[in-house]
Amino acid sequence: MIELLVALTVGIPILAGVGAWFAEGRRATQLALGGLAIALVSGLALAGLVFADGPVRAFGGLVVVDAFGAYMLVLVLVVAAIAVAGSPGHLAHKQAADRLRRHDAGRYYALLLWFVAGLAAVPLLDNLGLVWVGIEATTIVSALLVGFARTPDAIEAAWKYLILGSIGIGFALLGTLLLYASSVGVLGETSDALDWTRLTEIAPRLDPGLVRLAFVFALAGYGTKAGLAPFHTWLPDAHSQAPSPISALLSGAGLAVALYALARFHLVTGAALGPVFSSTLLVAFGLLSLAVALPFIVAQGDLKRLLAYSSIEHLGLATLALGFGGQLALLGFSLHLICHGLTKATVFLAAGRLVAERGSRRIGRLGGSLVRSPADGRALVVAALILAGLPPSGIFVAELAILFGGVQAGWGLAAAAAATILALAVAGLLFHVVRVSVGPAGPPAEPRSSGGAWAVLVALPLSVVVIAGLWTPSPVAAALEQVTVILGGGGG
Amino acid sequence: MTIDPQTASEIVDACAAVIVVLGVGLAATRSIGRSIWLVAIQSALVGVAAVMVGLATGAGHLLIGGVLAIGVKGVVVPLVLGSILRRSAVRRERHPILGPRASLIAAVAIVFVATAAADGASLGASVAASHALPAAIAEVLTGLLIVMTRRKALSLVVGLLVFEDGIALTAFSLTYGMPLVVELGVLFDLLIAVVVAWIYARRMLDVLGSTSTDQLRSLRG
Amino acid sequence: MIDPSTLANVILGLIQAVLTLLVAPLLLGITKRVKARLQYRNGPPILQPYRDLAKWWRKESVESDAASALTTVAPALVVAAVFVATLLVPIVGQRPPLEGWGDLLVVVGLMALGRFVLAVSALDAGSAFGGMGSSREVAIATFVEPALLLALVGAALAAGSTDLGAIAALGVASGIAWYTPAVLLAAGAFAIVAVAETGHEPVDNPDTHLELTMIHEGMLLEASGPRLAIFTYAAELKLVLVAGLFAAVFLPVGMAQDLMPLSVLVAVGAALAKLVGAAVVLGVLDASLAKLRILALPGLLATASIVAVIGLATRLWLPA
Amino acid sequence: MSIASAFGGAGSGPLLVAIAVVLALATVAAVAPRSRVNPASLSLALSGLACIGIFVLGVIVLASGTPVVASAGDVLGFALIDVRYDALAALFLVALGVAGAASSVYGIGYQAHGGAGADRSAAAYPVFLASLFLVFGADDAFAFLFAWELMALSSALLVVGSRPTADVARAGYLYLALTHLATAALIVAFAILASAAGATGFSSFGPAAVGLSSTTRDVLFVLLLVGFATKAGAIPFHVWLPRAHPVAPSHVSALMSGVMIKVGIYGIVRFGLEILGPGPEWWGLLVLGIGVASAVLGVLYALMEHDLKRLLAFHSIENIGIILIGVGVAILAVADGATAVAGVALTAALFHTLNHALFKSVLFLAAGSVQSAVGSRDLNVLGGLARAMPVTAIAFGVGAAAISGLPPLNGFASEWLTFQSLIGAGGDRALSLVARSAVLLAVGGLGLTAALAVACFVKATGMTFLALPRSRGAAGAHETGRLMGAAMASLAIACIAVGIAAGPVSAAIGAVADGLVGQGSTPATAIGPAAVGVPVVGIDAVYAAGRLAVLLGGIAGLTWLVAMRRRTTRRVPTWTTGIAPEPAFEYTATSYAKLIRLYFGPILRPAREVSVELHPGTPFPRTVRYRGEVSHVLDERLYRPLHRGAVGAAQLVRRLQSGSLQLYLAYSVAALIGLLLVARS
Repeated sequence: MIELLVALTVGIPILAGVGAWFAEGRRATQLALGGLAIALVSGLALAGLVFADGPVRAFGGLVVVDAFGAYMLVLVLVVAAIAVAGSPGHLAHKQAADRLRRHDAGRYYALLLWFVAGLAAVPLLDNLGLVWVGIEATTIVSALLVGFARTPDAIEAAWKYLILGSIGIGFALLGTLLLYASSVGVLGETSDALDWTRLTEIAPRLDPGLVRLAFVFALAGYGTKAGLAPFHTWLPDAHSQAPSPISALLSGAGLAVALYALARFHLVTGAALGPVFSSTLLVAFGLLSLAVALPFIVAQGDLKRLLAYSSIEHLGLATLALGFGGQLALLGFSLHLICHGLTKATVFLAAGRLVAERGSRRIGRLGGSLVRSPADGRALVVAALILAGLPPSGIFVAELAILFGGVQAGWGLAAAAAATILALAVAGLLFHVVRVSVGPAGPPAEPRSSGGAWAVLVALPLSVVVIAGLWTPSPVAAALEQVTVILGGGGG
Repeated sequence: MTIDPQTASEIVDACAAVIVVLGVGLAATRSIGRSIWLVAIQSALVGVAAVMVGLATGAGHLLIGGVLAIGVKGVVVPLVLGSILRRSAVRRERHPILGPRASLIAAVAIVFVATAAADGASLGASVAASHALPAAIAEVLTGLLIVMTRRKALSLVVGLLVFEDGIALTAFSLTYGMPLVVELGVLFDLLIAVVVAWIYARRMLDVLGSTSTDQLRSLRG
Repeated sequence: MIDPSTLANVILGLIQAVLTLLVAPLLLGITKRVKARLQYRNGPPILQPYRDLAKWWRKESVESDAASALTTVAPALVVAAVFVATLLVPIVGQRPPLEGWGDLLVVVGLMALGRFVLAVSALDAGSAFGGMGSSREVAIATFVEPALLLALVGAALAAGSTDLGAIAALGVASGIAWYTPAVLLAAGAFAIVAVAETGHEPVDNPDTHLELTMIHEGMLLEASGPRLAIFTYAAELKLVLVAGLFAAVFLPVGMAQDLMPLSVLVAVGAALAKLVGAAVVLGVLDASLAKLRILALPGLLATASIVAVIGLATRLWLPA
Repeated sequence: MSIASAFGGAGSGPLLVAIAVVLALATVAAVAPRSRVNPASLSLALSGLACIGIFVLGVIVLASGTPVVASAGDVLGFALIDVRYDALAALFLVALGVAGAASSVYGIGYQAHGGAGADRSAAAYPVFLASLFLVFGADDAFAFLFAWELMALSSALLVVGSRPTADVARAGYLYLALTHLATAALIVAFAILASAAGATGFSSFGPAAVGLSSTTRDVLFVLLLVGFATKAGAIPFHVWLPRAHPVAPSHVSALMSGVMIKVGIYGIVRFGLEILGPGPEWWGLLVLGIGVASAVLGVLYALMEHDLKRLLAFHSIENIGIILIGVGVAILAVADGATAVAGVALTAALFHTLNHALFKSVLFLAAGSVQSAVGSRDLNVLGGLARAMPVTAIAFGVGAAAISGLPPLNGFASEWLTFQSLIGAGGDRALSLVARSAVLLAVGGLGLTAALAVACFVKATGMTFLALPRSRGAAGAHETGRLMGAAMASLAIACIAVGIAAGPVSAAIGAVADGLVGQGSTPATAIGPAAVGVPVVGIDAVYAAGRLAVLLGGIAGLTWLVAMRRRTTRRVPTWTTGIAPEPAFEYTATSYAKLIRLYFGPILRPAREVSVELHPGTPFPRTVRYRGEVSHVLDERLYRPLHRGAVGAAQLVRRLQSGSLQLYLAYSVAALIGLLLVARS
């Protein structure tokens, strides 16, 4: 049963991708939607099982899914669903602008599906080495997607993403190696010496020196993928140049998955050395990311880059929460990550449509969008207000929980600094959003049919986030509880 | 045939020594073509070391991994890179950020730093820390040095490969390699990475007309 | 049978009310007469103000066709505010006629009420002079009111009460000891602002109708007939109010506490003497001082505030 | 927790539910499709109904003395709605109820009259009311911040409206951004208290706060003060207020000025005084200083305005200042254990809060009527409206007299109490000499404020309603709608009534205040014939508002009868030295304030430029243009440089993202080396 679900969740997208690669136009679209639908259903079912009756193992321990993994799986698949659902519109516009070659649609969907498969696989794997392989694979596939537009800027972004990503991920490999070395010292060269399940068990016996080094390298490596400053330099380029659905997936899920891997290292390290070492580093880099993102948000001229830096800010906050630890902050973390994923994916889609309609991504030329293209303008404003952490929204609750939890966990100053930076960032973000929505109007928009499907696609995730700020159904609450328990080191 | 671990580690050390020398050469040369073949040999040597150790310890996964490594990194990758080189007009690193002499000095310095670092590295008694570790660290650093000081896309890829070799060597020096699945995965990823790099290098040639990363500075702020 | 002290207060209050209402125009006459004499003129007869009032009262009322209903009601409001204020000040008796209805803050408030109504109604006709007078009045008041309050608060702190009856009583009781540095400085400050409040030199010239100089008269320019009469009477009454206030706080002598004929006579005499004295002093000032440039006034009036503050400081910081 | 289970014991539970339901309905109604009945009107009517309910609730709580408790909504185990309406909250509920009801009724006529808010953005109005309703009762940090932020968001939406101009959008943005910054301070403060208490409930904060170190308490006080003073619009945190309030629809402006900024006062009293309890003297001195500065500067800047609603907005700053003076004295006195004085001071503050809600609402509503009748808020094009719009004129006049602190209206009563508390504190030996000196200086400041307020409202009233109309629009104006008139009239009457009933009202408030400052059961303050005294260091003055009002009215009426009845009154053109009178002869708002502008030049630093254009070849001027403006010191010396500096710095930092791949790698490697050093050490 579990095997089947796992196979469907990861395998179907891969196969559908293969199919899409050779298909064209509508068929590719259908394959993509169909494949993802299956993956989504089976993935949610799997997650449901895990949340209902605890961790599951499959394929002889190759796959182990605990609550945290299931949570990540859900996050990835839901965001992926938004991205895929937003793709046809995107491609249609490219088609209209006739910037699309014969096979492009098929290739696009194929890569997208493989990207999703990679992201979905990572939280299912037990072996940290394979986790690394999965993340590296997503890096490479997404690198192809980032440069999909073939414009000079797109190529530049993709190239930087590829090089910086590979180097960063290389560091992560070194980290994995060091961890392996330390566990080999305890277990001998067994195949499960890199399984985080085993590692958490034997953590106290691991060589502290090696574990420290391992975590440091993992922080640098997965930190690069998660867009932690100062390893974030590729992110604004890639996220702003990629096709909007890809930006949505990268920002909404890609970063989160990298953070997931880092979190696993954090848990092992914490179990081995006690919480102080890794927590302190996480807090430090979370704060640094917040601080670095701020000026780029305040003085930003490019809408999609603005959103990218907002992602850096929010991932910084999530990392901060991870470092804070403690029931409250972790609860905030688990709520924040998924709410941010949903919102950011939606806002990237809206921004993409806006940019396509107005023919520019310069904030100065997007003015008056509320009038020029109301549907997308409204979506952008609402999503921005949510990202700003204004109620009612899950992000508002999550931020409060994180900040309160931080102070509770004894990180008073860090929390205070974070609160200030967040508020300033909101000031910056809203400033630009006001310019875009009601600022002096730029060039006229090509009116674009925003059908009911689009309305639903925008309204659904946003309303989910809003409701998350008003009421948490008890099963959801229970699920988040389990996640926090795991992140609290209470069990893996 | 069987070799006792002692000899195995000696072999690894020998390979490591050669690899270090090649690394210095890589840092110094300005000809991209030459650097491609140098890195190919280097990668192959890592593979050879793996095979030898595999024979020594009788660990099958090392044999397979090593052979594949020789095949992929020693043969396929150089061919791919070569094909781009043939397309591109410029085949020398004209104005590297760090001149050849300077990089030579830097490379040598790196070796010493690496040695010192490896001695100081508190890797614990758990690992039979062989002399390959300094070499590994040196290669990692050399790779970074190349990527940071070259302008041509190909040179960057070469640097990346050196970096990868360094990591692979680290794997040997710490623990005789990693579990097979991981090894294979790493190799596979590396291969795809190079292919993607190849794709983008081609696009650069098509769209920008050269593989120099100097034009890639329009995305700022 | 109501208790005698209340009865005494009621009767003394009635006496004060009648006295103030009767004597108000006289004071203006005295001031003008003194001023004229000092300028070697005959000047108008002392009772001239009464005649003026009677004359205006008989005239028909002429209003601007731009004016609203406010013009009609304003005079009544102003005079009511000022008169009620006088009833809160002990002038004849030692306790104010309306004891317990309001303290010195209420007196200041009622003055402000009168000023507000007068200044607004001056804008009603839309004449430039009205606006000028009105704007000057309120501008100067911004310096008068703080000084007034600070001065009175100085006395209130000395007496431990803002109730004028209590202040006066304490003043009478403590005799010469009443005049601590604090109280003296407060008196000085009050004296300065009193001139401004009553519209005499060097702040305002009650006799001029030159638009460059006039303040109070400017506001009355559009008033005629009975309205002019009432406004003028209110102004005269205000002099009584200010003088009485000064006397009650800083010169509490000879005030009656009971209905003994002698003490009542003394009280009335004392009250008259104080009021007339004030009128004379103002006359002397009118004659001897030139009007200050309107931009120079803040200097003078701020001095009052500073003096008052120094008074408070001496109270706080000097060993009692 | 379910809503049903929420009202254990509390008798007023059903009322609470009713209010919530009605407000919800109002929100829905606003977004409902346009049917026979205009959705916006329906929504506003429902909102008004809810406000009446809120008023009743407040009165019930005050009368019964038993708090009303409720909680609902559950996110991650935090109750988003967790309210406890005690006496203090009830006072603000009363203000909210009255101002809200009037504003809602007014709003119906206003938006029917073509005013703003006649579209979907009207949905924010009930939400705004609901958030105000919640924030006053919130009994839990999360619930409070939820209501607080919802209040900021909804009011910002109301300010911006659905089709904003660039300036309006900027105003709304500035407001939202600044209030959010202030919220950060609150979050940190609450977090500290919560972690000390181990719970987020306010009930647990008080005990926890006692145990904290004095440094922590100081930090907490400053954080809370910054957060709440910003919402209150006190100087120097006021920049958003004069921009946001004027551009909102007038019934919203009334609520924002009348009630919303009072949330700041509520917070300072609730947290600075009740929860933190007695602190060092400088807390009180700080608040007192802010109060005096806000009062004086606020009214000065108001005098310099000739935009009617901006003028009123600056007066909100002034009145917040007056309120803060009271609060400051209260904190000061509590610090030194002089609870009697503290009681008077706090009573004064709370009383003035209520009064300001009344007269500022009526003023804003009247200003709105003027705007929709004339089509402009510029005093220099208004004038002569008194005869065209009598109701508006009288309502505005009453409001003006009240806000100028003239007896016997409500404004005077609370200012009288404020003076009493100042004098009382100045004479109280329990306070340090420094404190007493500061307090006595504040007397001068308050006096100056009162005088300036008189000047400003003589100007505002005169320029708007008297003399000849200065524009065609003003000449053609006529009274706006019955509903609007009714709303204004009722508020004006309320001002008079509260002024006359100052005795009982202040006694009721005094009971609450004394409870907060720990003064004994006997109300420290009772003014009016009933009580013989204000036991503030023996100041046994009594202010009999009612009797004085009757006497004043009687004498005035009598005089009027005698003087004016059956008189022949001739109406002639105003005498303007012989020529036909024109509006051009009248004093303008600018010229009226000129003398004060010159007197206070050092503070206002006025700049004027006169450009004369001559008839060609003659010395005779064809046009003379005059431009005069005063500079707002804090805007120019503090905020503008701050903003410029921040953006400049950001621009500099952006250079780091230079586009050079090699440089980026250098960042990563440097960071990694740093990490390795950390790991090694």
